[in-house]
Amino acid sequence: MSAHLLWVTPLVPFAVGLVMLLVRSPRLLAALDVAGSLAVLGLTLAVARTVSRTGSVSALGIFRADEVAVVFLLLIGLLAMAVSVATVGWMRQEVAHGQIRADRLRYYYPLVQGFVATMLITVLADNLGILWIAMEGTTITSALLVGFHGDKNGLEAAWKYIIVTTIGISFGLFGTVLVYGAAAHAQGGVFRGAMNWSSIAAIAPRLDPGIIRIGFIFVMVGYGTKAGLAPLHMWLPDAHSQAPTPVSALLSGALIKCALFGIIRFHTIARGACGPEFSQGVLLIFGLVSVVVATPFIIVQHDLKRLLGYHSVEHVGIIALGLGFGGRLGTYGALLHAINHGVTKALAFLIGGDAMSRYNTRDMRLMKGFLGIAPIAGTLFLMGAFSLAGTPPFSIFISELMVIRAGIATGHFVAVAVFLAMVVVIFAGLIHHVGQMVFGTADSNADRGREAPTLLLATALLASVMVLLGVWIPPRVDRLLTAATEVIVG
Amino acid sequence: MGGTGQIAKAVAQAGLIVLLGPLVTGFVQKLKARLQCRQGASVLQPYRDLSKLLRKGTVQSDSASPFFRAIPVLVLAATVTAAALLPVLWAPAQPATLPLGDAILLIALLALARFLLAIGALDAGGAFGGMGASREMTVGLLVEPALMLAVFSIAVSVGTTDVGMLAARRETLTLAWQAPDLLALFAMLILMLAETGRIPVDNPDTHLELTMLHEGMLLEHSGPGLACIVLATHTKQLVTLTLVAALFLPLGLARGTAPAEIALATAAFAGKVLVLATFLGLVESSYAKLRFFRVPQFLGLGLVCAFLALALRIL
Amino acid sequence: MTRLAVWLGHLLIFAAAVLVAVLALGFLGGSTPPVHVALPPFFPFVAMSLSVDGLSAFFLLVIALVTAAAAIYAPSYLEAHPKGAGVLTISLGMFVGNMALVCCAGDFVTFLLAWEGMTLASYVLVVSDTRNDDSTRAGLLYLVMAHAGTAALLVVFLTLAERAHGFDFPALRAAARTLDGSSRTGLFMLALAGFGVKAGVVPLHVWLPKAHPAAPSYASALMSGVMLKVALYGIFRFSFDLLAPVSAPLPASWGWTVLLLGSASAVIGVLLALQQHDLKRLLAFHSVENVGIILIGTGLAMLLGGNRGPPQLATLALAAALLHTLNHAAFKGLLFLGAGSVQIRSGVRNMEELGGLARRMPWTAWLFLLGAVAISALPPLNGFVSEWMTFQALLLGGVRLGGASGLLAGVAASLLALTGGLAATCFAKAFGVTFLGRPRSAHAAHATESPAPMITGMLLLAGACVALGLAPGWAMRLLDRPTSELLGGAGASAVVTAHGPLVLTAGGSPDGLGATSISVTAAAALFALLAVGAWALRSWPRKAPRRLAPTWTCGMTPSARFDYTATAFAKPVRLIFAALYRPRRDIQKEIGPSPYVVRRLSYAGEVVDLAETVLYARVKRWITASAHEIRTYSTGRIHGYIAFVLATLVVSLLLFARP
Amino acid sequence: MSVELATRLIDVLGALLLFTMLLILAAGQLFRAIYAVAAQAVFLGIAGAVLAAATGNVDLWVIAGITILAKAMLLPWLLIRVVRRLQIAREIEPVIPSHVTFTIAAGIVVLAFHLNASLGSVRQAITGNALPVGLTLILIGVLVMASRRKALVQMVGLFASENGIFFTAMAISQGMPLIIEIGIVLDVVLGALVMGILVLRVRSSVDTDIADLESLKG
Repeated sequence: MSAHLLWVTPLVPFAVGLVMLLVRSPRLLAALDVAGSLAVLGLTLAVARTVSRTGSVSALGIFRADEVAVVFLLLIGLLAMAVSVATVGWMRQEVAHGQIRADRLRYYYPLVQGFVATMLITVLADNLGILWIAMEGTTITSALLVGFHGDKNGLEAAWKYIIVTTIGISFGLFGTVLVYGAAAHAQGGVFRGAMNWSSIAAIAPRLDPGIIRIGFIFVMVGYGTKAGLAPLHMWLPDAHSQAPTPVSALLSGALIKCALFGIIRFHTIARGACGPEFSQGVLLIFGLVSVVVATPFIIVQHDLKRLLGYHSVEHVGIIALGLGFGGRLGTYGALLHAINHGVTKALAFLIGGDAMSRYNTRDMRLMKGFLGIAPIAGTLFLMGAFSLAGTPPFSIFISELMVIRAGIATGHFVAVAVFLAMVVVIFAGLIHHVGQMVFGTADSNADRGREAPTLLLATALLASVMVLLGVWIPPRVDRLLTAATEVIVG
Repeated sequence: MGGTGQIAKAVAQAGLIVLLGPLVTGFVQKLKARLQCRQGASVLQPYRDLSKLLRKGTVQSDSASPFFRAIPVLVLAATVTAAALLPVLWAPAQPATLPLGDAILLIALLALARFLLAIGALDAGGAFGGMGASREMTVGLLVEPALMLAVFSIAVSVGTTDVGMLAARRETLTLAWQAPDLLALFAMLILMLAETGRIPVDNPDTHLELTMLHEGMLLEHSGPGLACIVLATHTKQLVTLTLVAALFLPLGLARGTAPAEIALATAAFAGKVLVLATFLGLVESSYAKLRFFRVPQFLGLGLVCAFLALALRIL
Repeated sequence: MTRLAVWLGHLLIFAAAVLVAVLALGFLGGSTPPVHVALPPFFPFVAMSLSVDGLSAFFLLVIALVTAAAAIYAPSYLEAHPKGAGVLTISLGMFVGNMALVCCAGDFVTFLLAWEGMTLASYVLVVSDTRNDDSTRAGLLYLVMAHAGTAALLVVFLTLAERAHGFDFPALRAAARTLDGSSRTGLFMLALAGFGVKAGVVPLHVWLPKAHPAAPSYASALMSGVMLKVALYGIFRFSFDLLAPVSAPLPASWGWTVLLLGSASAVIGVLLALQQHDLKRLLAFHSVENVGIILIGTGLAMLLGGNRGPPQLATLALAAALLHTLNHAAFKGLLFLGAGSVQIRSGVRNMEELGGLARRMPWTAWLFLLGAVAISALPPLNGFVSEWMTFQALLLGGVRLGGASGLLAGVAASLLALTGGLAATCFAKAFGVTFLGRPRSAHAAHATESPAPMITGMLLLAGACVALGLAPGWAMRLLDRPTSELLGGAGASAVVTAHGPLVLTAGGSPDGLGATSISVTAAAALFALLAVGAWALRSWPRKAPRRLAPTWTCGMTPSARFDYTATAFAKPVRLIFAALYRPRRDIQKEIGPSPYVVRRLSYAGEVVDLAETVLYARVKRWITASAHEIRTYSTGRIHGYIAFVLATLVVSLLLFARP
Repeated sequence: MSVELATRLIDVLGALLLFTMLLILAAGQLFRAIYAVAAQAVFLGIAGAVLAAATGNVDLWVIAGITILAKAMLLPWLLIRVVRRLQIAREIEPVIPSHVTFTIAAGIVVLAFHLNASLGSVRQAITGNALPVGLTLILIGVLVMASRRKALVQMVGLFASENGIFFTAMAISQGMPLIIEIGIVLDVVLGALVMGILVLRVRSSVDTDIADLESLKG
């Protein structure tokens, strides 16, 4: 039974999406959406429980759930749920403001469900080919969502997104092919499941290091493009800023992490084949570059969603840094940071979207006194901003602390120094922008309507997770992360 | 020697300074008059002025706060307390059992008096009080550090800032004068002029509003209040002279209470004060008052000398 | 409803403060061993704990003192300033609690979390007036600099933690033992920078005069009076305890740095304070000065400690620093509360618009005057005592050290003397212009005395100022444990009040000859007697009448326009130190038909904080400019995007493909 | 068919693929590029067939068939339809001058073979020069996308570089599992569809080429 969960989990949103195609009424669509994502969350929790009981599970020879997968699975489930709850209120607002025609909702919701489903497959796939197919699937579904508004900018963003990430993905495929070839060669011929990560990782030490190097570089660049590592990130602020807000939340919170998941899988193989230095070195460079490149764009950014997009680039960089510093601590920190950033960034995007539709602008200089017109959301947003900036008692501080500690432990003092400097500058920029937006007095034409309860519910949930992980890491989570670290570091 | 004895001596010396303060002023005025080929008033004139002021009634500014009346009293008290810290006739043989204070406290007390005076000047409102206060405080903030440094440069050589001990110790050292002492003395003489509010820093005789420093602050005081402040001024002048004397000419200080000793000490004290007062008079009648914004340069010289003295001592 | 909650909250804080004060006093008085409490594990990799020793207890006392006063004062202050009273109450509690936690932390994670919590809570207090852009900007600057400081601390802690394989202070101490000299000094400098930001050490002080005034006055009192001290606690903890070498004096470079920074902060702080018209800003700058004074003592203790000089000299210096810490908390708290009353009752903070308040708010006025005398280091109040000790330590230490270090001590002494004079001038101006003369605006003319609770809060601190000034022996006993913990040897009271509780003694003079002793108590008594006598003389029964008359203004009818303004009062100093102030003035003159008939004359002038203009403004400009520059490289063309991907691939293939 | 023969044939086909790639790179006209990429797909299919014959792997026959169907017929047809719908000028304007492009391409070829040379025994796992050729195809395909203005040319480049991947994938130990191949092809087709939709929508809403939009920056 428990093994079947693995293919049921992605099947549910697919089914829901298909059903939605037949539905007209917006209310019913919303209800289905929430129900579907609740089911997903439940299923992911079930999978997590199974894995925590019986270790890794696999099904149909192509699906497999180990602790690493569970970490990302839980993140996706949580975000899908929160986002779909928030969507209810948001969608009402959008339709009211005429941003979205009501009759197009029946394309929107199924696409989101499909998007979620593909992401689930990505993290549940054992077969690297399936992993790749699902990843490309996320690109296709989300590209349609990015361009959903159908205005010029939206289409431009969608085009850039699909083209650049498809190139990246094709690199990823090539890398996969090479690794597969190496594995097949090492075992002397093809065999069932030769493309499964579990079997390849098992024989990693026997793989030919030369070809694995090339393969890993291709995967790194390829999936790195999808993950938004600099300098492959340029599509990211465009896409994340143009997508409908809930989708931006999913893109930034979950999709990026899926790409990282892909990288992590190959990272493990590369560790086995060519020793830790190689892949860690690559990850370190990419991480550092991302943090450094993101900084200037953050401090001079005025478009709220672009700001958050560039900020995602920085945080992906931090995760890569954590993996690059390596060691149990660094990896643990990276995984924790993936969760923290996902939760916090989704929170920021959801409230940011609310603010944007309240002021009817994306320019933070024009949004003044958000705290005044939406006290609760404003407070949550401020908390989110502080968390993103890495101040305690919020979760991101803890994971950044671990990453830095790992860096110092492994003697990467220069990297740590650069990183800290950038963090301080980014802190300045971020808090400056957010302060501009939150404090002060709102001008008259801002929408002072009461805050949508569903939005508050969803964001409050995320905020509570954010704060909880900031002051206390529950033993279950700790066990999970430790086990995942073991899987990665081996 | 018991603590009570010391206190008694201290009070006695303070009383002596308070009593002789006006006389010194009188002497300087007389000297100036002579140098200007005038007859001049008697040396006792200051006493007469004081008694007259004490008998007069009071005219107080209607915009002043109740605190205004207390100021002259506090100023006088602070100055006299400072006087009590000086060795006039006696130099203590060993550390006191109930010590009163040292040079730092002395300077601080003088600063307190100046601070209160400035407050009082601002209290009445009106431009002259403010101007006087501002300028007096500015001079003060330049004089104070220099004064302290000069004292320190002496103190470090003997390891105490207690003026009495300093005097006694230096007397026993039979004035082993070195370069630092000369520098310090030079600084001290400059500062003395400023601290006693005399030309070239200030002019005690003028009452032309724009040139007043110290006098400007007294404009609104009258009658007994003014008397207290004037007395305080006299006292402060003599305190400054005595401090210089104690630091640089610690001669003939009495140890015990034998009449002969005391007589000798008194004579020595009179001699020292006479010398310094004459210096004041001579400078005052041979120099012109500096523009206020030239004063900092003048005092800066003192500051530099004092600092050099200290530096040389330490190195 | 909210009102009740606010009152209850503050009462709670007050009770807690009193409790902590009592416990701390008991601890400092007694000889109980340090307390160590393990906290439940919150995070993997970490075990958290609290531990209280003499130093912690002393700083807890400092915190408790001001907190108690602020807690009495705050509620009625908030009634006049109703916005977000609830939030303010909560954040006040968080703020104070976190400060206490920092002083009690037994490991670096607890320390860091409390440290950042303190920052955030105070930030909330600073930006509590969310409508005000200035306070928002001040809050931003504050946060950014605090964050940078924390980053520095983080590196120090983590580097130690790596060697220690643990986070609790004993482990870190043990790890620090194994450091070599250069890296030890490097870590110390980092820590000094990290704490220096919070302590407002020049040139890291720029945020302080902006942020402190922005908070509600009682919060400013806590920030200026206490939060800076928490940073100093960090410096003490690191220099004398955590990073100290096992059996050698602290490196001379540490003492030098601290002494120099202290002197610079003292002079520059007071010089800048002198030119402020905003009462609270002025007080904030004075905090920079006083931190400087404390650091002078600390640096000297570093130089003298560890048998470089006689032990009692080091103890004297450290005792001076610690005592001044307590004193400054008392009088700066008092002054800020006074300024708060002025602000809340009159509605303005700019002295130029005040004046004549002494007759309308007598209590506030006299208490403020007391604080002014204390902060100007004038006898017989507490400011003088600690500054006297500092002077003695500098003097005797200078002789004992000789050479360059001695000279440095001499320089510090002269700068300290200068600071005293400047401070007196500054407060003559502050008090005179604010409370005396005639009211210069309707605000001042209609101000009324503040309610009893606020006065009570001030009275508490005023009492502390007097007591600490007149009964030094009692204060010294509080310093026994900290001093002997940090320096070993006899405690402060054994050195400073060797000749009885009422006598201050500076021992350890070079040739062992008799030390200097003074008794502020006796001097004060004499002063009081003389004052009584003089008063008798002044108000001798005489027939001559006493009458009121307008102030003399050359015959014109006096008005507030005749009063000396703060700007005018500070002008001589502005001219003397023009090189530092870079003063700017522009005078607009409207002349009538003839050039000799001036219709209107308007004067505007300002002085700059060199650190701000030279350092920070440039850095900020540079960063923003380069950011804009870089931004121009991202043309939105997709071909560029693709090219970047291709280039990245090729480059990383070239870089990494071959082992 | 013997393995050596297959290897030689694969090398020949690789050369042909490279040649078509260069044709695409040099193409001055949209249709030429499209036909070239179609031809490339045909060669790819033939390569699949050769390998199938050499190894007797049934899956490879299927894969070859699918390749020819999808990549040599469906996608070009799609592209041509879009071009007709758009009614745009058929010239291909370069973003960077073509001689620069060619130099870069040459560099890429060198790099690919150099990397291949650096590999060890694992080279036997891949038939003939499939690896360097595939690498070259991929990179030059991306180069086309980066250096040509029209959106459709970018799609062509994308397909070309994917052909490279397929070529290598087939040559590696007789192809990947069938379902994977099918899934991949499916994705490629879907992706192409979405791109086509986007291009058309932009054309219909704002009358310009989607690849020329550059309002989002910084």
